[in-house]
Amino acid sequence: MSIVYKRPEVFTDEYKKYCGGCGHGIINRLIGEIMEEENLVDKAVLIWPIGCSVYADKYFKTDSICALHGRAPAVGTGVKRSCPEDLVVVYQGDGDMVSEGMAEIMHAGIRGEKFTVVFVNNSIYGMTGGQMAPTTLMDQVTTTTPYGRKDENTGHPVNMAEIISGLNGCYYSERVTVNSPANIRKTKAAIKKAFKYQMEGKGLSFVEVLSPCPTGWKVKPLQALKWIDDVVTKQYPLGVFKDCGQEEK
Amino acid sequence: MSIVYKRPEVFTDEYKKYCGGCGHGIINRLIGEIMEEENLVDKAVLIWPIGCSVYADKYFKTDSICALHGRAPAVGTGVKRSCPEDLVVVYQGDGDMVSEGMAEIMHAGIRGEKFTVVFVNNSIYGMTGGQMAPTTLMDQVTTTTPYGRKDENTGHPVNMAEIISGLNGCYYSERVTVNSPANIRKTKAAIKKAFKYQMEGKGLSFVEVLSPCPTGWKVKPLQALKWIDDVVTKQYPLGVFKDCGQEEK
Amino acid sequence: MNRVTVDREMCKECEYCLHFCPKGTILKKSTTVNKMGYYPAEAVDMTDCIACGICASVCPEGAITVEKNI
Amino acid sequence: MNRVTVDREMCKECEYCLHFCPKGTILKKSTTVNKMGYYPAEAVDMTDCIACGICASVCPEGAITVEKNI
Amino acid sequence: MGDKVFMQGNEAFAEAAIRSGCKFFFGYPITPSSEIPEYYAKKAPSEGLTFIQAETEVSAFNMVAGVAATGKRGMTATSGPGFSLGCEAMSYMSAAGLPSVIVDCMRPGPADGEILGSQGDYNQLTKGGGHGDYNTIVLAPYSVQEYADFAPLAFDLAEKYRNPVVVASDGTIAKMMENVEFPEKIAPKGRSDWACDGINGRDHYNDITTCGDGPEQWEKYNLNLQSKYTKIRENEQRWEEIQTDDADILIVAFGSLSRVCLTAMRIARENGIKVGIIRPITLWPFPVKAFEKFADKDVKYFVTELNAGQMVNDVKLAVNDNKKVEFYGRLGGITPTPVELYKKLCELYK
Amino acid sequence: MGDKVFMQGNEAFAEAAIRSGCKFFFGYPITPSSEIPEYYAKKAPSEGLTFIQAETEVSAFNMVAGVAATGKRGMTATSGPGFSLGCEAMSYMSAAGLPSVIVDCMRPGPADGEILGSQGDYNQLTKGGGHGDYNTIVLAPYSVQEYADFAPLAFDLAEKYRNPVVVASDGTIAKMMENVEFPEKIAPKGRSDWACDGINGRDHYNDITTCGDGPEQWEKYNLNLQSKYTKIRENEQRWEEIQTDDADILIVAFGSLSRVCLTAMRIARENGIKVGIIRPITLWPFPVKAFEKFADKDVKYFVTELNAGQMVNDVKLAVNDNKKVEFYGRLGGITPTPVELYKKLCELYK
Amino acid sequence: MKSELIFSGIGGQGTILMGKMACTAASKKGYNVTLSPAYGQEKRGGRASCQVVISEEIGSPIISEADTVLVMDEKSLKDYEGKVKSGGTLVINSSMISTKATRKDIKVVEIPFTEIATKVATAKSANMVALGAVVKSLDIITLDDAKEVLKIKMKPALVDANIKALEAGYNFVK
Amino acid sequence: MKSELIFSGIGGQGTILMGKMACTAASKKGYNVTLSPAYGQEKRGGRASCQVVISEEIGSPIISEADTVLVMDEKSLKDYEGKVKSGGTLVINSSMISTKATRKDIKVVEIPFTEIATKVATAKSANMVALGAVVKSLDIITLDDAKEVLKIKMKPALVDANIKALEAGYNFVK
Ligand SMILES: Cc1ncc(C[n+]2csc(CCOP(=O)(O)OP(=O)(O)O)c2C)c(N)n1
Ligand SMILES: Cc1ncc(C[n+]2csc(CCOP(=O)(O)OP(=O)(O)O)c2C)c(N)n1
Ligand code: SF4
Ligand code: SF4
Ligand code: SF4
Ligand code: SF4
Repeated sequence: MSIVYKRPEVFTDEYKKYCGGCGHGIINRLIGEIMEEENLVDKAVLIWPIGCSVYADKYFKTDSICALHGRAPAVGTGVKRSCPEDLVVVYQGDGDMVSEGMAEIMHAGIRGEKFTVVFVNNSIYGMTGGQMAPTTLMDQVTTTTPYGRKDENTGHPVNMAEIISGLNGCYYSERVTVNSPANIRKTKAAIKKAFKYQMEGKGLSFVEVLSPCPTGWKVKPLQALKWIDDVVTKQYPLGVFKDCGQEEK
Repeated sequence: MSIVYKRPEVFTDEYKKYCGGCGHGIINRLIGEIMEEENLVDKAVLIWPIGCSVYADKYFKTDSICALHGRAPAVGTGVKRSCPEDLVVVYQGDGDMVSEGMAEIMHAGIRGEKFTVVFVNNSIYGMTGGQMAPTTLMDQVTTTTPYGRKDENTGHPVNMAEIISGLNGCYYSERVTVNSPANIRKTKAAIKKAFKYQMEGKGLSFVEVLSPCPTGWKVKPLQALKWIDDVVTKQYPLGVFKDCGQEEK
Repeated sequence: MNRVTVDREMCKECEYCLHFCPKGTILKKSTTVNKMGYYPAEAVDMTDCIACGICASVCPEGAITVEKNI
Repeated sequence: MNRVTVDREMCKECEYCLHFCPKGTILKKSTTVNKMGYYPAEAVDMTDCIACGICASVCPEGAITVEKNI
Repeated sequence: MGDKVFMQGNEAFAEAAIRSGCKFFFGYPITPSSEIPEYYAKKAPSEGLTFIQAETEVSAFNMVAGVAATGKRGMTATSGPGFSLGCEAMSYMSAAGLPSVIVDCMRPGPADGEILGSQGDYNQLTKGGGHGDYNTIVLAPYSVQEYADFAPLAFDLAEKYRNPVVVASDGTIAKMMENVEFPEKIAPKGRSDWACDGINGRDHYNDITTCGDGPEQWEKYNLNLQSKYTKIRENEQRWEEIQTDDADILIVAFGSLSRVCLTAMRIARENGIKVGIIRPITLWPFPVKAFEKFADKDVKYFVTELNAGQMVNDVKLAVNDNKKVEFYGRLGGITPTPVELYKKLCELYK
Repeated sequence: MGDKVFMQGNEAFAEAAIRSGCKFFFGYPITPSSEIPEYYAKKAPSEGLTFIQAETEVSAFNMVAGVAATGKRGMTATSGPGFSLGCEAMSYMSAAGLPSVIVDCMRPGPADGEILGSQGDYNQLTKGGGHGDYNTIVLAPYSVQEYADFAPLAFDLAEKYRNPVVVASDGTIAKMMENVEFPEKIAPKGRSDWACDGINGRDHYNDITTCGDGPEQWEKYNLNLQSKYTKIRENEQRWEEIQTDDADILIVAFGSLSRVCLTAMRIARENGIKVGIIRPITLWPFPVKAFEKFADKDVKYFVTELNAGQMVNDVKLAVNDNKKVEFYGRLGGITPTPVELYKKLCELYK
Repeated sequence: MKSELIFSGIGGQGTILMGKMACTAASKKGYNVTLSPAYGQEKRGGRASCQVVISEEIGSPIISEADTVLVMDEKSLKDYEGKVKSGGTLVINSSMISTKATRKDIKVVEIPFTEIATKVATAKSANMVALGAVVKSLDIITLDDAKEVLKIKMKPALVDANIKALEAGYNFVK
Repeated sequence: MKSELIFSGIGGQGTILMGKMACTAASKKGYNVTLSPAYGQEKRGGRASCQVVISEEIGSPIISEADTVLVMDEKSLKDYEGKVKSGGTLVINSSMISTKATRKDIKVVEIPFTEIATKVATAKSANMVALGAVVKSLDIITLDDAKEVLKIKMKPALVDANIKALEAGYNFVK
């Protein structure tokens, strides 16, 4: 007998507060799997944002810090500078990063902080009930864009993986998604690579994950996965925007 | 007899607190000249930042608001949304914009606020006595980089005109300097164009001006002008990064 | 024989496992709710299961265990 | 004749006008300080002045007035 | 006044604000305040409103400052964490004399904490979250109707004194649904002579700055602010007295909790204890006048708050005898029941 | 202790902080605090320090939170406008029990105001600039020596109680130069059992969070915080009494202004007026104990501050009789002279 | 006259909607009504409850003891059984709650909302069955009042089925 | 013994440096010394002054009335003439100040610092001329004390010229 898949040991028994079908669950799981596979549990400090993933500290048997809304990169800077040998994971939502925390993430990129950012882009504010994020798609309906996002008040969606890749301090930037088994595999590979770069002492490693928020989008989970293919990836192309590890070869 | 040059009427008699040779003086003067030439004095609301230009409200006979450090684009958003017919000028230093106000300027760009930003990049904090700015050049000595700016703690200089030009809401972005009569002429033309676009109701118009800060750089004014040519423009190339008005033609 | 086990109380009825299972006969939705009010997925027929692990790999809850050759 | 006038109390001794004046004989630094302790520029010899206005265009203080054909 | 509508506190406030001519809303979502921006977003096209979701609360407060600087009515709404981020701007708007309105839907802190009702921001709102000597008028509604009534009042006071006004509701008042009546829409007022909306024909230019020009100038500037605060303290103390005439015990409570006290008072009176209520309506200026007429009477004060004891110090200062004042608080988002308060009261005064 | 060095307040503080093992500084320049980051920048290579100029104060405070969360000593320094931006983080660090040190070099607000000495942030620092019920220990030095001494003390207190500690200097103390003696460098301490520095062999994992899990849990969490504050109130009140024994008038003043009071007191005594001084050293916890032994004596209190009257309320609460307390304040960055204070004193008590 | 009600369950079960309908019915009759909702931090599957106070004068939105408490899930029963006034009514959704109430001084009504709803309409109408059962325990609101409100608040297409559910709940209680 | 001094001028004139040197000299002799600087918001051309208190016990850094006041520019004279203690000394930089002092109850010393400095050294040493003049008015610090400090604080190459300036200032005052 062999076990093909078993819930990672690094998870606690805590019931997860995510909605059914939420991408956070998948991404959390991948992080757990990688930490376990790569023997990083002992070295990890996970930094969680304010957003739907704020309770994730309760899901992992690792050191965890919940940062204030938008400030995870600042807290991560403090942690990583203090413990340069640790695996510091700065986990952020799109409201958290692109709106409240724009200054923090830009400057983490500018300084080239040597931690990994896992950026969960679900193009909406999940936790607070479905308001617009800067990443919300044009014409997307949210509680603060009830007639769809329009140029006039809110401008256009912001492509963070591209912007961050343009900063000198960024070592690696890739956009992935978790809407199919194959894409989930690629997401895992991307996060794994980011962790590897971090443990090698490279600059900022940044993984943007397009993630379904069925509740915020007001659709069934499977429809959410499809919407990622049909609409979300059109604004946010998947791919590697920078990989200094690759270039070095 | 004809008058070739006379101090614009729009200036008050207030003694300017700028140091001798400071670029702010030149840029302030150009703004005054343009407002007068284009008949915009009556329509202008100038928004000043915290920085060496904070007292500029006293130099102009126009409506002026001094914003908090970094927040001029937010205040500008309030003003321009309230008075869309006015000429709203958001004047910022590099510490003000690129450090304290990174979120504000990025989002003004993202939303495409219809005001003009005059960004005075002197690669240092003038008012507070010469600390590093995110725009400080590599190896530049400041009071907080006493051994020169190094990659490790501070990363690389940030090229705002380029970054802003990459945002959808930006209509016009150009970088100029004021270190020679010819360059001063070009700066005036750039700001004039920005004002024109604004009065036409276009999106964000952004003019980055490389500006001498002899005091912060600890050199004589004339050396400061030369340093702009020799060093500063190497990091910050002059030129137009976006001009939707041009493209439209 | 292979075995897929779904933790009934963890499942939140997203149907990802059902949808992505290449076979389609193995997992089904339960007809009764769990404590949180969801109709959880359950493995009903292991005959065709190839233990590919896809169901587990898409499950946001980590609710699924897949064993091969038990 | 043209005329360049420097407002003595406004000038802060940056020397931009002196430096960029295409003629070089018109402006000089004063030998006495103004109220703020600067040695201001002053127009000493208008003979060669072509009233190009360059001195005024570079002055951060707006301290210079240039008049043509007075 | 029109018909009564059964409405949520936040939505009623937003509707009332729109009717009172507030055409600009800048805000960042946060529970329990988000229905206010959402209401503005929904009504924007039909009412000709400007609604902008700001990138941060820091920006939202400064955008409001910008609108206020032009003399127009603008506001933001947030909760504790956001208000903390806005503290610098509160200090700024106060110094600059900008008539803005800020809603703080209090939730239990510190930090992100919980999202239910709380009064833990009392000190922050009344003693200045921000730096320096400044004060903002703080209105604390206790019903959906009063919440809505405070929208026009807040703007009127803000403009009267050229000072920011905070409406301090909480998770309970914000989410509570009650019947409410609205006033008619008011006509927009003209330009303000002091505002920076471009000269546009005005015979002078205006300047809004908060940067001092030497300590003498800045002391004078501050003294002007202080004399404004003195005037506000004289004119704008607001409170409600409920059955205080014959009372042996005066409950002091504000906002959502004062509602609970109403019922607790009735229970006490049914049980023969003479209880009355002083309900501060303005938290700043604190209604010290409310306490004056009891100075010589032998009454006890029972202060209850949804915090660890904040307003109680203002009561002590007003009463000028700590021994007369007892405190009971609940934390974390728990609001005590009327019976709980009644029992506590019995316990303390027996 | 080594030799005396003639040094500026801020630099002396920075040197003392380095000697007390604070290896991390994150900060954003602002007058009159900037010499602290500049000193760290200068010493970074030789002392193995980490100095990062943060993008904003918001970030600086949160970076400090990050270092504190790993159990290491870290700090930031700012002035009023920056502290206001840090208010959310203050609330957060307090809730999270993070032992950080924050220097506030007070300058005259509100808004950007002036850059000289001031005590206008008293309320902000002691009543919580941020939201919710929390408290931070606040130490107010009155000399360069004491400023330097407070660096190790601040870290010790922060770690003892797992609570942020604020060192509240001002434009005067910060820029003032005096002779100062430093203690020897202390050896860095080991890992903290509660800290999040990676498990790295520890037998448990650690979790720092300030998000409530229902009001019951969050009330309990708050009650724990409150009992910590009670303990601090009991143990850590600090003050200095100067010639109080025979005094008819007690001046109450802290920080730079208490220095002026020393000379004013001497002038008064030369003129036959028995004046003493109570100098609060901890602004929070406020030294109420200092006032206890005077409760039955017929002394008057003369409170003077570089603000419009902030600490005076804490004095009134401690004294429990407003009529015994007089206040005199200067604003805008003006510090009164000793003679000015003496005259005021005569005027009030004649 | 005064009536205090608590509706408690999991988000999505319609507890707030029921509260709103009770309020609307009562306020049509001239009462002061106050509904205070409480949500957990989860979006779906989180706690959702509300307290409804119907009275002649303005008073506490927070209830010391409720006349009627409706519990839709296990946790609600645990949290709110103690909240029922002695002599009051506890209505239990037995479709999701297997635990038994322990108090003897109150009237306990167990109803399988989902089963009944499925029978007379669809499972979605379970909350209307519940509302019917609650209304039965009240003096202030009659079944007809509830029907009136339902007609106003619901899409016409849904009215009939939901009225059936309402009646079924009402009639289930003896 | 106690001595209170004020040095005031424009940024760049070395007022703070003079204060520091006075402090160093006095603290070498065991006194408590406190120097409180004050700057305007301008970088160059702004106000720069300092108050120096030399005393046996710790006390106010803020001076009610100074024993000696040095003013380097017009505005300083205006601001600080009133600050001189009756019987104290006001030292005026007559190179930059044409206005006359009005008080009669104090000793007024007018010295053209720049001119003297240019004569004995260079214009840069004007502040040492000033310091010399101030020292003359003090009991606590002697000319030799000042020279000692100058030797420690200055680059060796500059010492001689500045000592000459110091002496010139000292000797100018009668
Ligand atoms: C300073 C501050 N502002 C606002 C909030 C309210 N808030 C909590 S989570 C959140 C947004 C969450 O959206 P996102 O970051 O996209 O994460 P998601 O919930 O979608 O995973 C907001 C605005 C807060 N807690 N603190
Ligand atoms: C919130 C806040 N932080 C810091 C400061 C202090 N401060 C004033 S101006 C300034 C920087 C000025 O530099 P820059 O923006 O580049 O303008 P410059 O003076 O060079 O023109 C700083 C940090 C402040 N006033 N407010
Ligand atoms: S609201 Fe969206 S992001 Fe939040 S838990 Fe639910 S599905 Fe996930
Ligand atoms: S410090 Fe620099 S930027 Fe500021 S006024 Fe002087 S030269 Fe200009
Ligand atoms: S993927 Fe997981 S949560 Fe979703 S239905 Fe399957 S077992 Fe349930
Ligand atoms: S350019 Fe202007 S300020 Fe500079 S030296 Fe000439 S006149 Fe003086």
